Amino acid sequence: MNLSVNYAGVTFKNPITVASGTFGSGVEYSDFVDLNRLGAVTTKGVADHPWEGNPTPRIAETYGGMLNAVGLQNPGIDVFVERDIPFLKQYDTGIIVNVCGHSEEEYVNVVERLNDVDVDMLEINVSCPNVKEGGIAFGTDPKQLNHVTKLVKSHSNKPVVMKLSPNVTDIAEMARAAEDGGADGISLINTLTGMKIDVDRRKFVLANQTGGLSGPAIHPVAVRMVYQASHAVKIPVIGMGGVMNAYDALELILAGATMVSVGTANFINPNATIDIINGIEEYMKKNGVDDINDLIGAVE
Amino acid sequence: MNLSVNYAGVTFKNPITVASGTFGSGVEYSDFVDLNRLGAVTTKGVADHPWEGNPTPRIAETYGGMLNAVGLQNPGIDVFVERDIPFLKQYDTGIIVNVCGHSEEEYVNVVERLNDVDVDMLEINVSCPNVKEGGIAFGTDPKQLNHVTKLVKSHSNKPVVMKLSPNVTDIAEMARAAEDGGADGISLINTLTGMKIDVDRRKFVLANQTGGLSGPAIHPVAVRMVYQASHAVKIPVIGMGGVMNAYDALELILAGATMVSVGTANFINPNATIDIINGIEEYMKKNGVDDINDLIGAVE
Amino acid sequence: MSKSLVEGTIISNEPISSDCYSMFISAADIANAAVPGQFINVYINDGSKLLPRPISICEIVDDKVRIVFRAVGGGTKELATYKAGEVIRVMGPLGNGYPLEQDKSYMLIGGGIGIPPLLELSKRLKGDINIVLGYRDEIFLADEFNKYGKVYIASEDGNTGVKGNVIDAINEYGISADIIYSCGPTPMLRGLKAYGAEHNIKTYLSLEERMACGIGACLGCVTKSTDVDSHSHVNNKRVCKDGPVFEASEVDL
Amino acid sequence: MSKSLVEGTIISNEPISSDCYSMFISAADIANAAVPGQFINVYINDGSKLLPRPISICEIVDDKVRIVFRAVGGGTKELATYKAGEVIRVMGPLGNGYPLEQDKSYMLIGGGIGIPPLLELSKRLKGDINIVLGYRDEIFLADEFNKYGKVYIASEDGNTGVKGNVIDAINEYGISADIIYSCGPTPMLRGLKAYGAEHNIKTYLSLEERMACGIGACLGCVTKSTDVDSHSHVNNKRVCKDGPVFEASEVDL
Ligand SMILES: Cc1cc2nc3c(=O)[nH]c(=O)nc-3n(C[C@H](O)[C@H](O)[C@H](O)COP(=O)(O)OP(=O)(O)OC[C@H]3O[C@@H](n4cnc5c(N)ncnc54)[C@H](O)[C@@H]3O)c2cc1C
Ligand SMILES: Cc1cc2nc3c(=O)[nH]c(=O)nc-3n(C[C@H](O)[C@H](O)[C@H](O)COP(=O)(O)OP(=O)(O)OC[C@H]3O[C@@H](n4cnc5c(N)ncnc54)[C@H](O)[C@@H]3O)c2cc1C
Ligand SMILES: Cc1cc2nc3c(=O)[nH]c(=O)nc-3n(C[C@H](O)[C@H](O)[C@H](O)COP(=O)(O)O)c2cc1C
Ligand SMILES: Cc1cc2nc3c(=O)[nH]c(=O)nc-3n(C[C@H](O)[C@H](O)[C@H](O)COP(=O)(O)O)c2cc1C
Ligand code: FES
Ligand code: FES
Repeated sequence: MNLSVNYAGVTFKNPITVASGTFGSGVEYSDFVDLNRLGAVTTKGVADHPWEGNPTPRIAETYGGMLNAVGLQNPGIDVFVERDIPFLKQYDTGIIVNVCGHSEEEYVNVVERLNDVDVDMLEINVSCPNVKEGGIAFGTDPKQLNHVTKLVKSHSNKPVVMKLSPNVTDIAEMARAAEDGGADGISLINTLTGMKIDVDRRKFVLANQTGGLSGPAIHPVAVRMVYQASHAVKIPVIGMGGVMNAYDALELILAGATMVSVGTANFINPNATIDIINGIEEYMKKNGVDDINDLIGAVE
Repeated sequence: MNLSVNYAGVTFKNPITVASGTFGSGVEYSDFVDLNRLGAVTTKGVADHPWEGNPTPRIAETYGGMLNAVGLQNPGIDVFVERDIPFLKQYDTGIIVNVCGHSEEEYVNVVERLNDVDVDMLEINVSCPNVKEGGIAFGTDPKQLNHVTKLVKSHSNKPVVMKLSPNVTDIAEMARAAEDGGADGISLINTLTGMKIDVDRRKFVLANQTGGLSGPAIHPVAVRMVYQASHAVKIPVIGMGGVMNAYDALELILAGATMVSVGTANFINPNATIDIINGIEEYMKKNGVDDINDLIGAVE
Repeated sequence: MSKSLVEGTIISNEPISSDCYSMFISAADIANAAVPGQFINVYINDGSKLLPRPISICEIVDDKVRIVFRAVGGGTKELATYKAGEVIRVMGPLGNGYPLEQDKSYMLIGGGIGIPPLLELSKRLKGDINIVLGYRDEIFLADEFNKYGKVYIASEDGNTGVKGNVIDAINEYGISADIIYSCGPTPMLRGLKAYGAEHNIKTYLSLEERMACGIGACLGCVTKSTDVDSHSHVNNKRVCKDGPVFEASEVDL
Repeated sequence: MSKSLVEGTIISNEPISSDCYSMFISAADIANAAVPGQFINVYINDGSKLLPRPISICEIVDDKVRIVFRAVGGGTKELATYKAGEVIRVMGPLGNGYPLEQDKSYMLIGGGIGIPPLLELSKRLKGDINIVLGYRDEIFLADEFNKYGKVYIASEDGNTGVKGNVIDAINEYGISADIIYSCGPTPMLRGLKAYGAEHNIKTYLSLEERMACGIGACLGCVTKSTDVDSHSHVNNKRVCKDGPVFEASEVDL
């Protein structure tokens, strides 16, 4: 039975990775999860210098989901390369580095810095809804997305995955803009922009007012967008959004995803990734599927 | 204590109405709900001729939400005017007629037919995601929205509320497009487009493949969009999306909605509307709020 | 106003096969108003599952309704764990139920989890009652039908009764009747519709469809009707309100 | 690997005030590893509430952990309904806990629902233990502290002890100590930070923040730190991992 997938020329032992920002660089979750079992670890978004992120509260629970407005707090690329990469290198797992920036220049600084670092792939976050200075514009305007894709590609020697925002009218158009810009893959969905109000205090629950909605509540939107995006382009797709169990992950694979990221589920069950990998194996056994690749996009 | 609101020149006894399509024309729910207590009944979308709607399955449950692909089945405006309006006229409640169409001409036919009918307001559904022939385009392109708004306004003698789709990059732009077109109000959100796949059968759960996501799962998106839209325009807003209880309704009011529609909640609790009206009254009592209008947009 | 939404106390909840459960719920308003073939909407306590589960009324005993359900998905599996004394929200009775045409000869034909609603029906009919029950493998509820009519069994694995489906049993035993009342999977109902038409037997089918409201408001649960329906004005009938029982000729399966 | 995620059996769950509950959970792995001031993540069974609720460990008794919680919102209200014998998922022990500096004089200062974690702490300290408990109105848990130290009470309504807050009680009774261990609402902690600085008393504060992961991965729960933090490389510390207990001078409340 084969679970390994080839994504943009890189072989991962199985299609399951974690969603950026929900797993740090894996250190904390290594108490619960054998990182060797993961197809890859996708790390928290990293910028060219340390970011403070947003004021607190940064987290709010919603019905079947949650809002976060962490605001891409990160220690900067230097610390990341010196501390987090060596940690991950101890394990037999893929490494996908999620990159964020306030400006095109900042993206370029990070990806150039990573050219000499032994990681498998880059995931470019052009869709974080919590960064006011930029990010979101790259993620919602096809022209800007196309441009930043070209730029990143021209400065990087790694496969580049563009991470798309779901807060757009036409996800297929965004997928094509990334593909035309030379992206080696796309990943989606990032969080849907949401808001929560404390009715008793008549105040916003999050200091940032808006936050990104994640968790099982958004899963049907993720399935739809993965389906639409993967049918719009030839490059492979990493699907994510509300994956809680093997069934949810398989939905995204059947919709067209080659790999699947598990995000919010880690908070609810720190073993979620392992349970999902085991569940996919069981499903394949039960249904006589020898190769996971036979399931990619196999919905009728 | 005042619960009545003035919306686009019409006075409603309280801000609570039902979301189009979830309550029929009220006949079925009148077994459970005293329709006299509702601010208004918003009726199921009606077209200029009967529509068959989509094949079944039309309904799928999702985590904290549901997908529907009813496809705007309706008996056509003639039956509606002869059967459903007289039924509603027996009650002391407002009547908001939701209108759908495949083309501009069809919208015009319906609103003209309603010029002689004694209803309070029209809500124009330009955002149904299930009608392939049109609808959705009016709802996701600001120019088309502006145009259809002007057209409907020029053929109607009633206050016209444009119902916006959440499946757009910039809801504020859509709200402004409706306002510029002369809309008397806007309502939002319609459903988010989603998809569900039956992993065991490797088939789409809905015959229509995609469906509209509603229910508490989408509430944080509704709050955000109501906030953004109501801050972008001067015309009043009807807020909806995942309202399950008085607290959820008050969130939308604090975000900027003058009225609130209750949709999917009716399926889970047929008394939802009444419970919500009672709950708002309790909240006002407890917090010494004399006039519901003091809460509209009152989040800080 | 015959429909009610009530908090029903579970009186008992017992397995009657490897995956089927029999539950008695105390719900006087529903029990008093219900007729055979109607169903109730059962709300699952877990908040992630919003929509009610439509389950046929299997029996009405005093102020209790009995349901028999198969634990197939998340909702029914959760329902299977509920214990006597726990409270669940139920709404009903919903739908039309079987028209009771008395003093005739009948075939009550049930397939799998379509069997339960026939039990209350078999108690209410007066006449010559033939009960044909089709199973995949495991038999449940069959013995309870014995006192109300003559029971014939078909099983796909052939371990009990005729090997095959209900039509195989009808043929094998040469059963005939004035009226067919049936409930079961769509292929079976399609077969019975053809069988009834061929043999000129009035045939009632109880259908299933995905539902949201359960009371006719959302138009989620329609089935194709042969003629333009007087309510919808298109060729759609609502399974939850106009059905779940239809005369076979009314619907286009 | 000292943290575990376990299915804990509820041994008891009793109200100890109009809205506070005391729950014992059998969870040996957590009980064996825990120190005072740490917390556990309690998962709510209802699927609509996804995030775990962080609740301080109030006591560790053999293989059981005790929590005392106030039913304030949906999650804790549901928790209040769980009965002995039911099973809940809990993860822990989480966070750093109070550094135990022995053979000193202490003030253990708790405000409202910040009081519970001080109970296990009061059992573990050796030295002169002064316990200052601040309440709004209803008193709970206070009697259980008596055997571990001298208890002083402040209540906002003045019905018990000093009318006012914990600082009013400290002043009123002229309490002093080498070390302050505290837990409670932010305004109280801010007051204690100032008080400690003014009187040159080493002050430990246990903070609260909205959390998602509870183990330091998501960066949801940070608090402003005085200096650049060695992990985050910005002026943020994670309450769930670097805390919840901080030396007052470390954080900028
Ligand atoms: C009128 C009517 C009467 C029924 N009577 C019985 C009965 O007596 N005993 C019994 O065991 N089952 C009966 N069913 C089927 C029963 O409703 C489904 O098995 C049940 O809803 C499955 O829920 P789940 O959460 O376990 O499955 P899931 O697949 O997790 O359910 C997901 C969603 O799909 C819906 N759904 C899934 N299967 C069906 C189905 N077959 N029909 C309608 N909706 C479905 C659920 O209600 C839910 O909204 C009846 C259905 C109808 C329409
Ligand atoms: C380290 C730590 C220790 C705690 N110890 C205790 C204790 O021993 N006893 C006790 O009663 N309470 C304690 N709390 C507070 C407790 O976590 C909240 O009261 C609880 O999460 C409220 O959940 P809810 O569902 O009832 O409220 P809701 O308001 O419905 O919760 C919604 C969301 O907000 C979060 N939230 C709400 N209030 C708080 C809060 N004050 N702090 C952190 N998150 C919050 C919830 O966890 C949930 O994610 C502690 C909090 C922290 C951070
Ligand atoms: C707390 C939190 C932090 C996140 N941080 C990042 C990030 O740094 N970079 C990024 O591209 N996405 C980030 N995301 C988005 C997730 O990677 C993912 O796209 C989204 O949460 C949907 O998946 P889920 O529903 O499985 O969580 C974050 C999400 C959460 C909940
Ligand atoms: C079954 C169903 C049918 C609907 N039909 C219509 C419709 O005819 N016209 C319309 O404008 N919106 C329709 N909607 C959208 C709702 O009016 C509402 O905008 C949406 O469901 C969000 O609100 P809710 O989460 O409270 O249901 C329908 C929604 C559902 C669930
Ligand atoms: S389920 Fe709503 S009309 Fe039948
Ligand atoms: S809650 Fe995730 S870092 Fe603290």
